[in-house]
Amino acid sequence: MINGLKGEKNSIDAVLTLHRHTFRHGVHPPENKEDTNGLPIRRFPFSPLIILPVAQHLGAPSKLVVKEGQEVVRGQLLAEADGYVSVPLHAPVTGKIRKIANVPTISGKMVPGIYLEAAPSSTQELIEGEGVDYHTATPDEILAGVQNAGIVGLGGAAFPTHAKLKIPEGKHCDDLIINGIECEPYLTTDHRVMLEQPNDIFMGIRYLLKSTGAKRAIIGIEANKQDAADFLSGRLPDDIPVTVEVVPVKYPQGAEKMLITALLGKEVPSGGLPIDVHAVVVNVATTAEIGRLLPHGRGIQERVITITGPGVNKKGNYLIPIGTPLRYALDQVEVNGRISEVYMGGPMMGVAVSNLDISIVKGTSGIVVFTDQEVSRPDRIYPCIKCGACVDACPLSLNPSKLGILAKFEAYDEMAKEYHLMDCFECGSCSYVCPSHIPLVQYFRLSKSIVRKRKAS
Amino acid sequence: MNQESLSQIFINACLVNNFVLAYFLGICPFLGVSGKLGTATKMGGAVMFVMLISSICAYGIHALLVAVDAEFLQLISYIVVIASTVQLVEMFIKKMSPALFKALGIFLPLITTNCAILGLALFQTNKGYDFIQSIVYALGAGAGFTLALVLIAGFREQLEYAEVPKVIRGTILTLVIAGIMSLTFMGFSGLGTQ
Amino acid sequence: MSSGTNHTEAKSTDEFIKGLWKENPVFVQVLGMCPVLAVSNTAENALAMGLATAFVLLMSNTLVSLLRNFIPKEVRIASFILIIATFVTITDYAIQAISVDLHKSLGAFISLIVVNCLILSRAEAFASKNTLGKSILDALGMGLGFLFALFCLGAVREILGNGTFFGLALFPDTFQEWIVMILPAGGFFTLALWLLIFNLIKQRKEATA
Amino acid sequence: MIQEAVKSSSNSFIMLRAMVGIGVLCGFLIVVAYEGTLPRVQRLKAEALEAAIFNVIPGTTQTKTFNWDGESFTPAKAGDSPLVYAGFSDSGELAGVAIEASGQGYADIIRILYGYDPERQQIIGFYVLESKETPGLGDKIEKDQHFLDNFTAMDVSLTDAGEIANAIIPVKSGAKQHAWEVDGITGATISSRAIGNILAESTAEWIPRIFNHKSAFKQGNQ
Amino acid sequence: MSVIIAIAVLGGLTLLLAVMLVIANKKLYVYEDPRIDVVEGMLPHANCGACGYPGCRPFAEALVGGKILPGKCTVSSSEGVEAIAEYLGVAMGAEEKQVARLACAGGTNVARNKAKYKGMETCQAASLVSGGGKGCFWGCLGFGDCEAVCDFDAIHMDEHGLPVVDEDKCTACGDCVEVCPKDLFSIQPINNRLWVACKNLEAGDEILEDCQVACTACGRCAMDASGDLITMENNLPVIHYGVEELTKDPIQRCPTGAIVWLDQKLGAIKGRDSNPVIRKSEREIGFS
Amino acid sequence: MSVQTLNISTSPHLTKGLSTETIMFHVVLAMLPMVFFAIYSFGFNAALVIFTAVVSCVLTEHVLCRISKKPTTIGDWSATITGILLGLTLPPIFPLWMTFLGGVIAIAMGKFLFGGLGYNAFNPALVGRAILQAAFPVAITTWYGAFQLDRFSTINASVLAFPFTEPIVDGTTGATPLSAFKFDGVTTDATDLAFGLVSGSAGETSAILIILGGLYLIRRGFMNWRIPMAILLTVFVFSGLLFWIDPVKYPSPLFMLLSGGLMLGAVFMATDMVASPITSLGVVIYGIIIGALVVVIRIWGGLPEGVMYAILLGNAISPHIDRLIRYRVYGTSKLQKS
Repeated sequence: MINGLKGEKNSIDAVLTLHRHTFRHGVHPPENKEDTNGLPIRRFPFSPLIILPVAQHLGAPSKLVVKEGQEVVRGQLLAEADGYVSVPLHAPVTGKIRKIANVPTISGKMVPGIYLEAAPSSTQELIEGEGVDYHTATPDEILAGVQNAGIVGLGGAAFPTHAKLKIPEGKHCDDLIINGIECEPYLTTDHRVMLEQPNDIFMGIRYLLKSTGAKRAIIGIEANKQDAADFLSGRLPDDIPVTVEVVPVKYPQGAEKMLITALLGKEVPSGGLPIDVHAVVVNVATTAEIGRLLPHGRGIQERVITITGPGVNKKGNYLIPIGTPLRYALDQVEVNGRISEVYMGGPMMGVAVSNLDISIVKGTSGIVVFTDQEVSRPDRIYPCIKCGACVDACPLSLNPSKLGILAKFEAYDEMAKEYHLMDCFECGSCSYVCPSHIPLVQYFRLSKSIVRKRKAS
Repeated sequence: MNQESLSQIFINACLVNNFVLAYFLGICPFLGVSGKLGTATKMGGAVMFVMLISSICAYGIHALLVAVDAEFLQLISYIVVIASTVQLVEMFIKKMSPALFKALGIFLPLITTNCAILGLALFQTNKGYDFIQSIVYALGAGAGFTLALVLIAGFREQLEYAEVPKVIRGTILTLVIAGIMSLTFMGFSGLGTQ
Repeated sequence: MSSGTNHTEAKSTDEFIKGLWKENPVFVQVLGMCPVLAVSNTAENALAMGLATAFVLLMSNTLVSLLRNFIPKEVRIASFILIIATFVTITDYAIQAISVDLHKSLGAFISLIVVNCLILSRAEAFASKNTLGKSILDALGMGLGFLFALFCLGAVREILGNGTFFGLALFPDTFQEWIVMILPAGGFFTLALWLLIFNLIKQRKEATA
Repeated sequence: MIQEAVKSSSNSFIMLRAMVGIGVLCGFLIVVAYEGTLPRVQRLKAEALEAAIFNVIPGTTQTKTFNWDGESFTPAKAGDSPLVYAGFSDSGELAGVAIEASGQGYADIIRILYGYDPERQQIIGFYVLESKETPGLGDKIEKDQHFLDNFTAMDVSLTDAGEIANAIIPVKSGAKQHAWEVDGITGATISSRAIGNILAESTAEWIPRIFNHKSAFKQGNQ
Repeated sequence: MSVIIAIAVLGGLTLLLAVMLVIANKKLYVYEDPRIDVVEGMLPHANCGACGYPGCRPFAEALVGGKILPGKCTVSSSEGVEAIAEYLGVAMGAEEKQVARLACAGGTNVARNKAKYKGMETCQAASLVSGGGKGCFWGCLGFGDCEAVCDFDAIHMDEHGLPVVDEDKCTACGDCVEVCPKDLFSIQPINNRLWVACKNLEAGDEILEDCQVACTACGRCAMDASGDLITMENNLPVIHYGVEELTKDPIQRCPTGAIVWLDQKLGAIKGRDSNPVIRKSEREIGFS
Repeated sequence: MSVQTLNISTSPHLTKGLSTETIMFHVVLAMLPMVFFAIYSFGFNAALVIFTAVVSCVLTEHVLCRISKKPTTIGDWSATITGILLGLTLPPIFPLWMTFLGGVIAIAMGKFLFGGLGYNAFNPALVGRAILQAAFPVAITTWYGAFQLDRFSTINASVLAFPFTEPIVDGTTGATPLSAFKFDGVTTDATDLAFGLVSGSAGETSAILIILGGLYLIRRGFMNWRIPMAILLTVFVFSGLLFWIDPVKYPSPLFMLLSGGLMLGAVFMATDMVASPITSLGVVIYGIIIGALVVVIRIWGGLPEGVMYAILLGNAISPHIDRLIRYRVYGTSKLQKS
C-alpha cells in the first residue's frame, strides 16, 4: 500500500517536472566520438607479458590457486572467489607464471598480483567449461554462473555483477534496464558492442530476466547512437519482453540513478539502491559478456575498450586481453609526440594514469590519451562568484557552489549534514561548467574521504 | 497623550527608527550574538519577550510613580524591576531548558544591560504612549531588533567562509555591515508621511 | 620593605594605565558601544558623555568596593544596578542643572549609562573583588579610557561631518560636509575605522615582538 | 543537606538585608540630588521655554500659560494640558499666543512652537522644539532663513463661519505665491512639507478657538 | 516628604524583589560542581583534543567526575598536571613524554616523482589522484598538511619537502597522525630513538630507483640487533620497543639508511655503511 | 631512453572553457552603449564622471591587492564593472572628487573588506553610491538637464569642484521624472522615458539601451533573466493594481517601470551574481521582494527613488533565501531534512 502510494507520487512528480525521458540538470560536453564510433572492434595482439592484479573488482580479493612457475592455459582459473562479494580470475593467455608479486595499480597502490608470460607459439585456444542453459537453470544457478565467469560491471565500477543481480529478501525487481547510454565523451565501446554483438546482448538479457525476475527489459540508448538503437530494434527477439528506448543526449545519463529517472521517472532514494525502486541496471557490455560466456561456462579473459584521444594514431575499439600492460597497449596503437595525460575511462570520470606499468583490468572501459597541445588546463582559479552554473548542472540538485566554499574552509561536517555531500558521485558536471575553474570534484572527493574517515573513527 | 496610529508606531519602531541601526540601542548583544543565525533568532525572540515584559512593567511603574508624585525615581525603579524580572526569567530558563540556556550563554544576563530594553521603557514614557500603544511599540522595537540581528547573522554566517582579511574579521566587519544596513534602512525613512 | 611598597605602587599605576590603552574598554574590550556610537557625533557631546560615564563609573566603583563584603553573591547584580542607577539619576539632574541644551542633545543616553556594560562589568569584575584604592584607580583608568575613545570618535565625526571641532569652524565656508559621518551609519564606520587602526597597531607590535 | 538548608536560610536574610539597605540608601541619595537641583532645573527649563516663546512672538517680555478646558481658556495650574502660552508686551498688551504642535517628520516626530497674532490674524513666528531630522538636510527647517521667513506673516485669517479661509499648504521651493503657502526647501522637501502639514492641522484646530476667545487672554493678564 | 516617599518606594520595591529572588534562588537553583570551573582554569585551554575529549571543559568535567587522570593532558606542564592532581586528590597518571615520528626519509633529493600532480596542493587531495604521483607509493608527498594542521608550531617542512618534528614543541596531540594520508606519523615515546624511517613494503634493489633511502628488506638490522628486538615483517623491520635496551648497533650496516638513530640534537644519525646522500637538488620528475 | 612525464590531475579532465573573466568582459561590453548614450545626452560632464569612477575603482582594487600582497585582480574586469555602474548611477554633474571617493569606498568597503570578488555581500557599486548619497545628499540630487546645447563645449563647474569643497552648480538643473512626480505631481511621457530624453543619473535614462544590453547578456547566458523579469513584473503588477484603484493618486505602471533607476538596477545591479540567491526559485523571490520594496519606498516612503535601497535590502535577504530555498536533492522528499 505504502509502496503503491510512493510509486504514484513519483510518477506525479515526473509529470510535474516535465522531464520525462531524461533527468534534471546535467551538461553537454563535446562528444568527440566520431573518431572511433565507425570503427569495428578489432582483436588486439597478445602482450608477451601479462600483469594481473588479483583483485580487479570491488569486494574481497580473490584467492590464488596457482603457483610461481606453473604453466596455465587461456581461460584457466588463476584465483577463486573468496566470499560472496568476490569473483574469480581467469588466465587471459596461455603461458607460464613468471612470478607472484605486488603489481602497480591505477590508484598508485601496490597490490598482490601475477606476472604471466605468454607462450609465444601457443594457439591461444580457450578451454571450454560447463555451460549454463538459461532454459533450465534456476536464478541461483545463473547467478553462480555469472560469478564463476568472473564478471564485474564493465562500465567502470567493477562491482561483482552477480552480487548486484541478487535481489535482497523482501524486494522484487520489475524493470531490468540495460545501460547503453555511454555518456562519457570519446568512448565508443558500448556503441560498437551494441552494433556488433546483438545476439550476445539478447542472450545476456535472457539470463538477466530470469535471474532477477524482472517483468520487462529496457535497453536505454542516447540519441547520438541512433544507428545502434535502430539496429537493435530491428532484431528484438520475440521470446523476451525487451524494448529499446532512445533518450536525449545529456551527461551523466549513464549513471544508474540518472538513467532510472530518465527511463522510469522514478528517483532512487538518497543512500538507496536501484532495487528500492524495483529496478536493476546492467551495463550493455556486461550483458553481452554474460550472453557470450555463460552458455560455454567460460571466464572473462578479454574485453572491448576504446583507445582514442588526440595522442593516439591508431584509434579504435579493441578486444584486448585483460592484464595487457598499458605501456604495451600504447606502443601498439602508436601514441604520437610527447603524451602528457593518459586516462583510464573517459575524460569526465576517468582516472589519470601516473605510471605506464599498470595494466588493463576488467573495469577499464577506455583509454584516452592527450598530448601537450590538447591539454589547456586553466591555470588560474577565480573565487566562486555564485553564478549558479554548477547548481544548474548537478544532476543530483546539490549545491556545489556552497559545498565548494565549505570545503575550502574545511567545514566537512556541515557539508555532509546540511548539503548532502555523501550523495555526490563525482560525475564532474560542476567542475566542467565552473567559469572560475574551482576544482570542485577534487574538493568533494577529498571531503568525502575525510568524512568517511571521521565516521569510521 | 499621543495621537500616533498603531501601525505608524510599529513601522517607526521596527523600520524607520530601528533600535539597533538608527538609535544604537542594544549594540552589545547585537555584536555578540549575531554570529550564528540560530542563536540570533533565539536572542531576538528573548529580547522581544523581555521588551514586552518591561514595557508592561514600565507602564505600571510609571502610573504608580505618578500617583505618589515620585517621578524622579523613574530610572531607578525601571531598571530595578526590569533587571529582576530578567533575572527571574533567566533562572527559569536555566531550570527548564538547559540547552536553551547554554545556547544563549552569558547573553541572558546581558539582556538586563541591554540598552534597548531600558531605552524602550524610557521612550514610551517620554512619548506618552497609552497601554496598547506601549505594547505595539515594544513589539515593533523587538521585531526591528530581531530583524536587524537576523539580517546581520545571515551575512556573518556566510562570511565565516570568506577570505576576509584577518584584522577585519569579527567586530570590525560586523560594524561595517551594520553601517551599510543602517544606510539601507534609511530607505524606509519617511514611510507614512505621504 | 621599601621594595615592597615600590612593588605595590607599580601595580597601582598599572590598574590606572591598563584602562587607557591595553584594556581600553572601547577599542579592546568593545564594551559600552551604544553611547559610543550614539553620542559621538560631536566632540562636545562625546566629551560630556565621557565625563558623565567616568563620573558614574568612579562613584559606583567606590561604593561597590566599600560595600563588597556586605552584598551576598546572589543579589550582587541587582545591587550593583541599584547603585549605578542612583548615580546616573544624580548625574542626570546635575547635567540638567548645568545646561538644558546639553541635556537635550545627549537625550536619553544619560539615563542609558545605567545599562552601559562597562560600568557593570567593572563593578562585577573588579570593584567587588578589590580594595577601595585599587577600585578607584581602575575606575579612573577605565573612565578616562572610555572618554578617550569617545573623544576619538567624536572628533573624527564632527570634523568630517560638520567641518567643525568643538563647534569652531576648521575649514573655509566652501568645505563640503560628509553628512554620513553624523548619521548612525557614520558612527558604525568610524568605530570600525578606529578598531582597525588599533588592531593594525597591535598586529605590528606583535610582529616586532 | 541540613547544613545547606541552614546556610541558605541565613543567606536569604543577608540578601534581604543587603537589597533593602542599598535600596534605602539609594533612595536617599536620589532625593538629595533631586531636591538639590530642582530649583535650578526648573528655572532653566522655564527660561528655555520663555526664550522659545519670545522667539515666536516678537515683542514679548512676559508670558502666561493658559489651559484649554474644552470651552474656554483659563490660567493654567500645574498638571494641566494642553497648554498655550500668551505673550505680552512691556505695556501689557497681548502680543500673541504661542501654540505647540507636533507631527511625523522624515525621521521622527517633530515638535514645534509657533506664534499667532489674533489681531493681525497671522502666524508671526516659528521655532522647532524637537526634531531628529537628517543633519545638514532636514534640519534646515530650524536654520534656513528663507524657510523661516515663511512664518513671519503667514495668513491664517478666518472666514465668517469661523474656519480658516485658506488652509496652509506646502508648495515646492520658490513657488510661493500666497501668504498661506509654505515655500519648501530644496533637498529637504519632506521635512519642510511635514512642517506645513503640522501647521495646517494645528491651526485648523487652534486658531478659531483662540481667535474666538482672545479676550480670555487679555483678561488673564489682569 | 519626598524623602519619605522615595525611601518607601525604593525600600518596598527592593524588598519585594529580594523576596522574589530569594524564593527563585531556592526553587530554580541548578547545581554545578564548582570544581569544574577551577580545574578548567588550571588547564592550558589549547582545546587540542589530545586527551580524547572535545575540549578542555569536557576534559575538566571528566577529571572531576573521576573518569580520567590529569596526566592524559599532554599539553600541560608537569607542574600543571601535579597541581590538578593535588587539587582533586588523585594520582597523576603521568606518562612518558610522547612525540610524533615520521616513518619516511624520502625527500625530493632522494625520492622520485613519477608523474606531475596538478591540483589542490594538499597531501590529502593529491593522494586521491593515483596516489599523488610519487614513485614510492608509501612515501611522503611533501605538501605539508601536517605542518598546517599542527596547532603547536611543532612541524616544519625542510628544504627537501619533508616534515621535521620539533620534539620540544610536540605535544603528541595526534593531529598529524590523523591528517597524513599515507599514515606516516605515529605517536611514540620520546626515548624510542631507534627508528625505521620507511614504510615501503617492496623488497629488492629495484625500489632504490624510486627512493635512495628506502628499506630494501635486506634484513641486516634484524641480524645485528640483540635478541628479538627487530624482526622482519612484510619486507620491513619492526622494532619491538621494550624487549631489549636500544642501541645503535642495528643501524650500522643498513645500506640505505632506512633505519636510523634519532638524536635529540643532531637529528637522524645513519649507520656507517649507508650510502651517503650528496645530492641537494630535486630529482627529475618522470620515468623512462 | 628519454624521461617521460605524465601529468596527473583529478577528473573531470574537460572544462567548458568559459571563464569568469569572459563573463565579466561581456558585462562591460553590454554596458558600453549606455555609457555612450550617457555621454551623448549629458556631454563631457558624464564622460568625466564615468571615467573617474572607473579609474578610481580599478586603482583602488590594484592598490589593495598590493597592500595585502596578493596578485592584482584588476584583470578580471569586476572592478571595471563596479566603476562603470557607479558612474552610471551618479548625476552627470557630480563632482569628480566625490566620484573618486565613491569608487574607493565601493571597492574598499563594498568588496575588499568582505574578502574580495565572490564574497561581497552587497553590490559594491551600490555600497559606494549609498554612502555617497548619505554623505552628499544635495550634490547627489542635483540633476542636470539632458541635451543641453553647451554639453560638448563646457564642463560644468560642479564637476570640477575642488576636492573637499562644495560644488557650485551653474547652468540649468533639471528634476528627475520621479521627483517631479513625487513632489509636484507631474508625470513624464513614456516615450521620453524609454528613449532617455529626460534628466537623471548618467546611465539610467535610456530604458531601451538598458534592455538591449540585458538581452545581449541573457542571450549569451551570462545573466539570470529571472531577476530582472521578477523585479519588473512585480513593479508592474503592484503599481498597476494601485493605479487601477486610484489613477489620480498613484502613477501609471508604465511610468513606474521606465522612470528612475529601476531598469538599470533590475538589469545590471540586482543581477550581481555574488549578492543574489543561487536557485531559480530563490532569485524569483528575491526579485519579487526587490520589486515590492521599490514600489513601497517610491509611493509611501519619503524618498522619490528607492531602487538602490531595495536592492541592498534584497542583497541582505539573499543569504536567507539561499538558506530556505534549495533545490530538492535527488532522491529525497521535500519534507526530509538533512
